[in-house]
Amino acid sequence: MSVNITIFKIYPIDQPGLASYSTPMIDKRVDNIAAALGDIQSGAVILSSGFGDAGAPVDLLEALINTGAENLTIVSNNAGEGNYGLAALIAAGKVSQIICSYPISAGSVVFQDRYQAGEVALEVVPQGTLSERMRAAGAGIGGFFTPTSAGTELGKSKENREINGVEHVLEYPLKGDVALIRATQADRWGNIVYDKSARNFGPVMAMAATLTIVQVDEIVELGELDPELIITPGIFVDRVFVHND
Amino acid sequence: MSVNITIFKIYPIDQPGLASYSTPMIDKRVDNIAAALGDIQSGAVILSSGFGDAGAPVDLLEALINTGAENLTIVSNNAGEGNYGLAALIAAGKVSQIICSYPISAGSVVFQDRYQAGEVALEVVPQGTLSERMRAAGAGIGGFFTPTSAGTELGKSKENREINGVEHVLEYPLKGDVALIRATQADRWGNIVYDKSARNFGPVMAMAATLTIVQVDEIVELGELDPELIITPGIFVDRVFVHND
Amino acid sequence: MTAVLEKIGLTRPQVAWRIAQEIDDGSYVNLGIGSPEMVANYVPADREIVFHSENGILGMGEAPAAGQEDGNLINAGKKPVTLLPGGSYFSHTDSFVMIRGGHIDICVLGAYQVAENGDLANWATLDTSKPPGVGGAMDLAVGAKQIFVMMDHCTKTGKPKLMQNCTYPLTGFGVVRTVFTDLAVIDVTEGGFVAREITAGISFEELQEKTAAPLTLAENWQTLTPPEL
Amino acid sequence: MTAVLEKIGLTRPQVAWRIAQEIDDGSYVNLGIGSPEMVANYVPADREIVFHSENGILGMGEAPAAGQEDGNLINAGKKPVTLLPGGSYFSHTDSFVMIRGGHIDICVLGAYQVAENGDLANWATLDTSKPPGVGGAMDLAVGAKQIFVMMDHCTKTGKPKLMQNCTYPLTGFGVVRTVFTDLAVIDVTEGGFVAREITAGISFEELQEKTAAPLTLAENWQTLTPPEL
Repeated sequence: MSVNITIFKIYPIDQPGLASYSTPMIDKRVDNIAAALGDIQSGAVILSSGFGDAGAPVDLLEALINTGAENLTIVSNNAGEGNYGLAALIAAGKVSQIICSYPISAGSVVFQDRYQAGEVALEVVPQGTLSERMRAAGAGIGGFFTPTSAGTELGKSKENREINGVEHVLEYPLKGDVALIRATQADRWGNIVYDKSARNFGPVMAMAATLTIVQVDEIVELGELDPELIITPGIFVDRVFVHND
Repeated sequence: MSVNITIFKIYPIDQPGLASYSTPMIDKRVDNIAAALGDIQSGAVILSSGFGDAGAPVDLLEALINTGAENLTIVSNNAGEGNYGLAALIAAGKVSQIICSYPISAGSVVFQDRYQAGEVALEVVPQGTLSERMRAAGAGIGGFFTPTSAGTELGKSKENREINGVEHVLEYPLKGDVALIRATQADRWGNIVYDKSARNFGPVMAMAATLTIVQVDEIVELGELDPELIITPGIFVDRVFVHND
Repeated sequence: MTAVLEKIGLTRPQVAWRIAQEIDDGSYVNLGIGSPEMVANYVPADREIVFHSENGILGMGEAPAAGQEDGNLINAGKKPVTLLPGGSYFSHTDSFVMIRGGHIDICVLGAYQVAENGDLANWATLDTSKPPGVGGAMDLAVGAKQIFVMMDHCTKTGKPKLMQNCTYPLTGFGVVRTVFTDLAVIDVTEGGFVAREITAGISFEELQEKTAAPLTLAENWQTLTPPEL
Repeated sequence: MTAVLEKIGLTRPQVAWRIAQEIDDGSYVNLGIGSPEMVANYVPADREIVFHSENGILGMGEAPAAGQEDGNLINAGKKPVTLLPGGSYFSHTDSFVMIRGGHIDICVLGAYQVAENGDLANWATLDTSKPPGVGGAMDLAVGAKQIFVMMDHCTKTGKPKLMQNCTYPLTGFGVVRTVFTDLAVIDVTEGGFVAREITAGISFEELQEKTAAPLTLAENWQTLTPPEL
């Protein structure tokens, strides 16, 4: 009976203890690459979109060179070509490990040199398993059984199980600290639209990373993107910015 | 040296032993519901799209009543409402089991009566697990671990495993013999476009069934559907037909 | 002395209002079927909250005007809704990727019972005469970053719903963060239930009597006094 | 007597032509990087074949005219392509749902070796000086309904590539259905390799000499005689 119950007042909605007002209305646009990449830490696992050059975040990868982040693990389908994008980041000595399906494209000379010099470690993952492991990370799946690689060199260190007479291996989620993605259009909510086969790894990497950063050609007004055609809803995206090549 | 190697001739491309010509050019259009449903067998597992009425293949389900197929297992989010669609199929005594997440919507009276009479068996599956199990069937995943239902009544008969300190259950694929889907547009290749939240279970059911049948409002010419907006590519679809309510 | 007054406690809209104040600007929020849907009506005008509907909508808006209903645009409760600019549609599977993958900031659910360790019971009673139905409750319970429960403090027959241990089948283990009832705002902490706000007209002792687990009163507790709704 | 003639055997385009004749109308087909890509050039005009590209295309068309290349529209070999009417784009993940989920009717792959039980070795040699790379080979090997192999009958140094057991690391077990070489069309059966067609100018015995596992000649075998290509 000693409890004071005489405080009668209408709460102002910004009273301490209620929701804070430090966050602005939803606006995921950032001005430039430096603002987009500024807080990426050394040792980060970075999911890098693209299949060959289509959808590859070339500018973002090159800008990473100057951020101070080192000892990076890159998850990507390929290991870079020529001396731009991922190859430039590797050449700058910022990459200590690559997780990919196919690092031996013609032109992946920078990676192959560093690999043979023992400077960059490599984990080769079957291409569908690479995608599916990232989806598992994004979808809250703790692990999944797939027949891909069962019984092969790539499956030999994995847990095996026969299901309906078929040998499977158990694969675990592959989560990123950061996803770097190249797309076509965005809005301030972070909704993303891709172009043709450049879509490839963008959607799955966006959902599999803690921090998702998307470079687009154009940012449009909220409501301009067709809601049926938004491939990556803004819930998976943290930062968008415009940078044309 | 005895082998006759003197037969020199150019193969006509329709020679026996080469590809047969019985199949027409790709044309998945069928004329009517009877042609679409004619070969569904008794005992079939039928994936039925829709969340509530949105996307529910009401006409297909009702047409099933007259096909002779009985003892059906229906996989659907709900168990039918009123006395139309799935409820009508249940009322006609064609359904022996329902696998769903939520059979107790207001209006699911037909199902509830048959359930309590012991005429229809019920497997309740958490909604996300329902979707994910069908995706596993469509994606060639042998099984997956999810924390959903771990430790609960619905998880108690399942294999358990702790992964990263979180209890998971092992879920297996849920494959359909047939998927019955309601959508908006199709073309002769079986490409499918949906409308708003009626998309729901259509895409996953299309990929998880051996035979996928889609009822649409309209069939358009090949090339008219925006290739960025085709949600279910024709590879997952066997038959399309137009039937407006 | 417990003077039982009429109309002590908040109306459902008032509880919904209170929950809405607790949701940060920019949050992705899933509202359970039924009373939690009311929360969307009370979002402060200067916040942008993105509502997720498990059937495949992000950026769900309010109910359409009469005559503007679209049967293909409904919420998880199967009621007609609208889509805000910036909203999007996706498959049911992708919708549950959002839920199960930890992308939803807050989920507001109803409950039969909540235990002092955060256990949630909201999918089945002990009545086996009706078929069970779980919907998305177990997915939301383990997947959403924060679970808010919106419920009456007691059952219609006056029995407590905040428990030491749930007696109904569980939906999730240790998942509830805060319970918003008609009488109080109660946080689930490592030390059990902590009353952070109590409605006018009821004492802490009276609140404890209606709660089947020990309650702690927060040091900086407040009286819960929403606008008339 | 083995009279070694010049130009015995098919050209690569001729092998591609032969494979194209084997693909039923309406099939969904994935073509491996390299020589298998040529198969698309020889589809008979009265068949509709839907080509799948693992990076996220269904209904892939031929190479664009010079100057019409689009860097966002490339095939798995990273070469510019076009999209046919009825074609569609999708994510890489969905593309591998098609592959791993058993939705691709035929996949045509190159190979280092094929064993008489259908084992496939096409992703790694025994040379460890270069990094390994698997791409989508293991997914295709287990996922496609039928695996066709397109390869030279022997290595450049004349060593057999059709084996009793593969000596190179395996991609998949018992998955190859038919091998199309410059010398023959050979089915993998429960009884081992069966030569169904043999190119002009080479005897069955000569073919057997170039094959490191027992060959059976099909009862209704034919001479493999493609058009000039």
